[in-house]
Amino acid sequence: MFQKILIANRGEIALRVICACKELGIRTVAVYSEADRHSLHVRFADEAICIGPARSSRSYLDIPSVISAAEITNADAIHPGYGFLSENADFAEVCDASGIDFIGPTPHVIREMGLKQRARAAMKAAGVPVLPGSDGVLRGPEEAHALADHIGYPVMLKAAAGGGGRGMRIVRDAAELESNFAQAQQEAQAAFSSGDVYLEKFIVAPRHIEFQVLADREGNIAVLGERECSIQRRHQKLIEEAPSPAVSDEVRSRMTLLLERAMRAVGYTNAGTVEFLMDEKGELYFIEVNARVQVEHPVTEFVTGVDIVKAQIMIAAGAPLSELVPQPIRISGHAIECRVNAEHPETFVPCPGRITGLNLPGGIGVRVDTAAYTDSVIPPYYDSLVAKLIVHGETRQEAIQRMLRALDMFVVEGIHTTIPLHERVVRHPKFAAGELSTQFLDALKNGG
Amino acid sequence: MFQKILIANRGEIALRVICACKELGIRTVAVYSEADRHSLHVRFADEAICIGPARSSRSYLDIPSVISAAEITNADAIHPGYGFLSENADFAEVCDASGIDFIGPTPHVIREMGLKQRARAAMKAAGVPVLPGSDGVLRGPEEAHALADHIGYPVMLKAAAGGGGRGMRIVRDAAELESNFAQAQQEAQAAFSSGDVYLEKFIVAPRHIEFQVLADREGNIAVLGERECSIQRRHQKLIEEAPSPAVSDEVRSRMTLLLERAMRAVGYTNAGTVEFLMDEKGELYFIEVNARVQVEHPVTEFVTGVDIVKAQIMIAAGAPLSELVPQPIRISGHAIECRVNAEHPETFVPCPGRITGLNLPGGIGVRVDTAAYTDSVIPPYYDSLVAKLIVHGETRQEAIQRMLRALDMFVVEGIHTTIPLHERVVRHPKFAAGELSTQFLDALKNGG
Amino acid sequence: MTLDEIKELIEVVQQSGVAELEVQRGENRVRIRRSAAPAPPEIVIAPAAAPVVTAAAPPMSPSVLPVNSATAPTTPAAAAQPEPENEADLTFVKSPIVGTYYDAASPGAPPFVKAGDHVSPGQVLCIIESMKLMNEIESELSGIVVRKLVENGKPVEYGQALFAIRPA
Amino acid sequence: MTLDEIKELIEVVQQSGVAELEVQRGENRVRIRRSAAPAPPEIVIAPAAAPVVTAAAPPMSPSVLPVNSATAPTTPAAAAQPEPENEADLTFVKSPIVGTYYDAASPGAPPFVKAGDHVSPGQVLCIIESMKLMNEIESELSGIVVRKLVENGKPVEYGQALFAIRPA
Repeated sequence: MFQKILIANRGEIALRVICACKELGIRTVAVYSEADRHSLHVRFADEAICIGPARSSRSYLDIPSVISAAEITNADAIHPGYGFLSENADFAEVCDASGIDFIGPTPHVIREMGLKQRARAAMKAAGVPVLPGSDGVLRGPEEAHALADHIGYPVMLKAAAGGGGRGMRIVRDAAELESNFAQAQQEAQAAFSSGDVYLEKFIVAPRHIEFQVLADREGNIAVLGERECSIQRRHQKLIEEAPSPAVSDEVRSRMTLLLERAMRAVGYTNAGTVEFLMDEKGELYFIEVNARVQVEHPVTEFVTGVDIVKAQIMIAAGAPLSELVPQPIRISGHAIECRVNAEHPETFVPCPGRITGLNLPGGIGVRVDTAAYTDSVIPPYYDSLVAKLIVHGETRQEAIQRMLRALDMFVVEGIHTTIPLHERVVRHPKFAAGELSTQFLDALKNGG
Repeated sequence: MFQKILIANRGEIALRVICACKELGIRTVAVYSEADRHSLHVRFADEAICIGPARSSRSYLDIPSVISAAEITNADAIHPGYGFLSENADFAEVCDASGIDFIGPTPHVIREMGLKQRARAAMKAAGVPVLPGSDGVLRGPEEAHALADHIGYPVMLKAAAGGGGRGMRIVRDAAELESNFAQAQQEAQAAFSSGDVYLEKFIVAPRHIEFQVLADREGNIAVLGERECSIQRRHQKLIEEAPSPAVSDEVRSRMTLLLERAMRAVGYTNAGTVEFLMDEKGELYFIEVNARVQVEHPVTEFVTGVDIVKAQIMIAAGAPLSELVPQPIRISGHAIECRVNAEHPETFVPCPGRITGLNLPGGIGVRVDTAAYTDSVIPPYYDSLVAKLIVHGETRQEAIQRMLRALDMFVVEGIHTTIPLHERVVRHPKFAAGELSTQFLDALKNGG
Repeated sequence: MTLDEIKELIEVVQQSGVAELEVQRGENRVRIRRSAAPAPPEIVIAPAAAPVVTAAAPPMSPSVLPVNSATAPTTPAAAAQPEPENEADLTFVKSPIVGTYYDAASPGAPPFVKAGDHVSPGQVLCIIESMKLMNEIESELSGIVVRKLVENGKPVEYGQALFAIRPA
Repeated sequence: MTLDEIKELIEVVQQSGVAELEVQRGENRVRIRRSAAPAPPEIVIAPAAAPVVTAAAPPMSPSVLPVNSATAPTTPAAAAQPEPENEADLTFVKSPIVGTYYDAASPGAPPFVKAGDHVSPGQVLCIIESMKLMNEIESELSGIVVRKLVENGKPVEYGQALFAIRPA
């Protein structure tokens, strides 16, 4: 078992890992930038090392600083959290080279999953449904034309090395194809220094469904059910829930079998999430694998009772899955998460600053993951997440009622937050009816 | 269903009821004394009425003020919480007379359960094991002598109308009996204006085990398993858990059947708790019924998934139990509660004052019920409860580890709290081993 | 520098008993000098005169915390808030109980007192009904009724200001 | 400068009994007047320099929050705290990276600099090893080394003070 773990992250996820370590009796090392000197992860870790200035490229993303911090504190493992270095295969390699256990998949798997086309091919090979599209990089506009005609419009052009919306272009008909192809290539080149683009069927109003996977080093795979994360703004998830109102037990068990086979085939280890789009007919299409713990992992923890972060650590330490998850996995009740961001609820303009007053909701069925406290400061340098508010109810309806009362009792003074937006969404009849899609928020904005 | 509920209480339990009402879509009225003007229950209720000065005899205990507040706000029901007027049969009667639903048992049942001997007789009649002792009030020292010889020493003398330790005397042998009898009578007279005393077998180091009951108005009874509350100081519970390490499934199901019969026999309705002592041999002996919601109800909510306060409201509104609790009731995982009081952890001297800094623990498996916030004041007029910290784990061991990390991350500045004591107890090998008794704390103090 | 920060600074000065505190933050500068004489108590008391339906005294930081819209007073609470102007020389008669306010002995009867009336100790000012009991509220001082603060038939809470009287 | 810091300053004034305390930090300036005996205001500035293993700057309110005993520095952090006396005229050379501090080119070799030495710009003061790389840290100014703040072979964090130099 590990003696000391360094947490290469900040904010609520750093605290989340500290909690898991404390419960496992493992000492912790926090790293922090000069902007985070007064952060709770610094306060509650056993040791804390300043690794650089506020700018993350020179602190949380600076591999030598993080590794040095691990070396001078004799940490024997590093938990990367999400974001920052969590899906950086090079970092995972340096950890190995430095004799430090990286808590996550192998560098090879991280790299493979990072290349969208490789991941897609691997899933397809294992029989996991993927979006109809080009098998790999397009050779040129002609190939795109032929393929689009075959699949049927609309189609989407995507950067092979990309993510986060950059290098993506929707093509509604053949006339638009040529120009969009050129633009997509340019954007891709600019953003990822690779002009490679591929083509996929475009689903107008899809649901976002993802499956949580845990895999040990003996090739045992557990699928902890799905999450629905359809409430998004520009590919940023705002509200997540488990189970999905759109996934039947039958679909869940079918996908579980498929994903067990697929993840074993790619040699996956530790925690990961397989993301899908669901079309109007309820068909699921693979989009990507996130080779790390997800922001929204708590909703799965709430309905399965499995501590995913503890499991990550135990798996990295060599524990078999059988000791970490019950078999069969039971999904009980319903969980919903709202990501409370320091943003204006209408304009989404980030609103960093000092929290002058704070009341966190509590009581039955409520979980809050946050690094905020009265007088804490949300710095402008990092993401704007203030807190994750997660609720559990025996039914989806109870979970919704509980979320509404928790949002009502969640007071943050001094900065704007997205709480009013969350209230608006969760109170919406379409949300109550489970009629979700990634277009939900736009429809809401347009008074839908 | 009720339109508006007045909460005749303060602090965390008032907030607890507000949460339940919000989730049920019922409007709330808070009542408060001048000392509680800045309390969260005032902030989060839909309406709030000042009913008197700080002294509870002139505010929270003043029946006319509470009833008037209900009348001027047109509340159609009153939830009494625990303490204050919660077990006051007269108050329940005035509510009825005023056409306001009292959320609790009938005045008759409250009165019966309040008379220890009546309650004892009722339980005995239903076949529930009771402590060997006098069937009712002792006629004099002679009867006491005969009975004590028959039962065997040590025995305890108790005030018939009493509670909370006053009028209680332990008698170790016949020589001590006479004098103690006289003293017990005097204390009883002074404390409860009735010198009636009775006699019971005295168990030196008992466990405190209690069973949570819900009963609807059709006579349906549900027993939601037990709680162990053996960690006490002078009859004040400090740490509670569910299930009890000392109660087997077999004992639990046997007691469940007995209590269903007994509570039906006494015509019990709404929520209640039946308290027992367990001797060294594991035998359970009835001590009393608490005809209200308990401070420690959250541990039962955590392991059964039943919202006890919501159930109280629904039952009072006429809902059948079948709609409120699953059948059969499943006990899953383990829950522990620590009562964080504003007291010096060594001397137990109350320490009211302003909370200058506060960090509530959160994250997986942690629930906090509190009315505290940064800059809030714990007034000297009421009980010293600051917060209830409740954790849930898949196993008792995980719950213990989780409680320790939560206590570690629970920061209260400006006042002393019992957090260090809780850490000491929960970290103790005997606690981990489940070797508990009401003498645990004294043994700890004496370096045990 | 927010109003709250300044308020807190003032509090700090008062509690600590320092003679003077000056704080400069870039552009902003605050200077607090402590005088022997305490601020007029009425200003402190004013917020205390809470409307029947209050939550007007929120936690965390009274001035900043958004007041839940659901807590809008159901009585003319604003009216119950004495205007600061002529605070100093006014005495407020407060309700000793929770109940319903009546300014006359019976419906249609003339009110016990009107604004401008002179009242003397022991004189009945109004009736507050609590649990079907009519409680007569008497004046404890001699003076002029400057303002009646509650409408006839409206609910009042404990400590709510009923009359503003200028002692005379 | 936060309210907590100001409160702290006032406490300091109270306890020390200084007549007046004025602290300037860049844009920010605090002045506290009272009336009693003297004590050095530098006390307040000291906490600025952080030890390698910190959490010495806790949240909520730096002055009150109990420092987790587990967070005891693993390096002689205390030593890294410059003595208040001759603060004002000293310049601190800080570590630009995280790593291990060496005050000589090789084990047994004489140290690059000793207390009392005069150093000039570009002169090597020490080596910090990070990921097997030896990074020479050079002086940026000309002056006298007043104090060496880290022991040979000890870990240092980013921004940690290594040398106290009096410009000359």
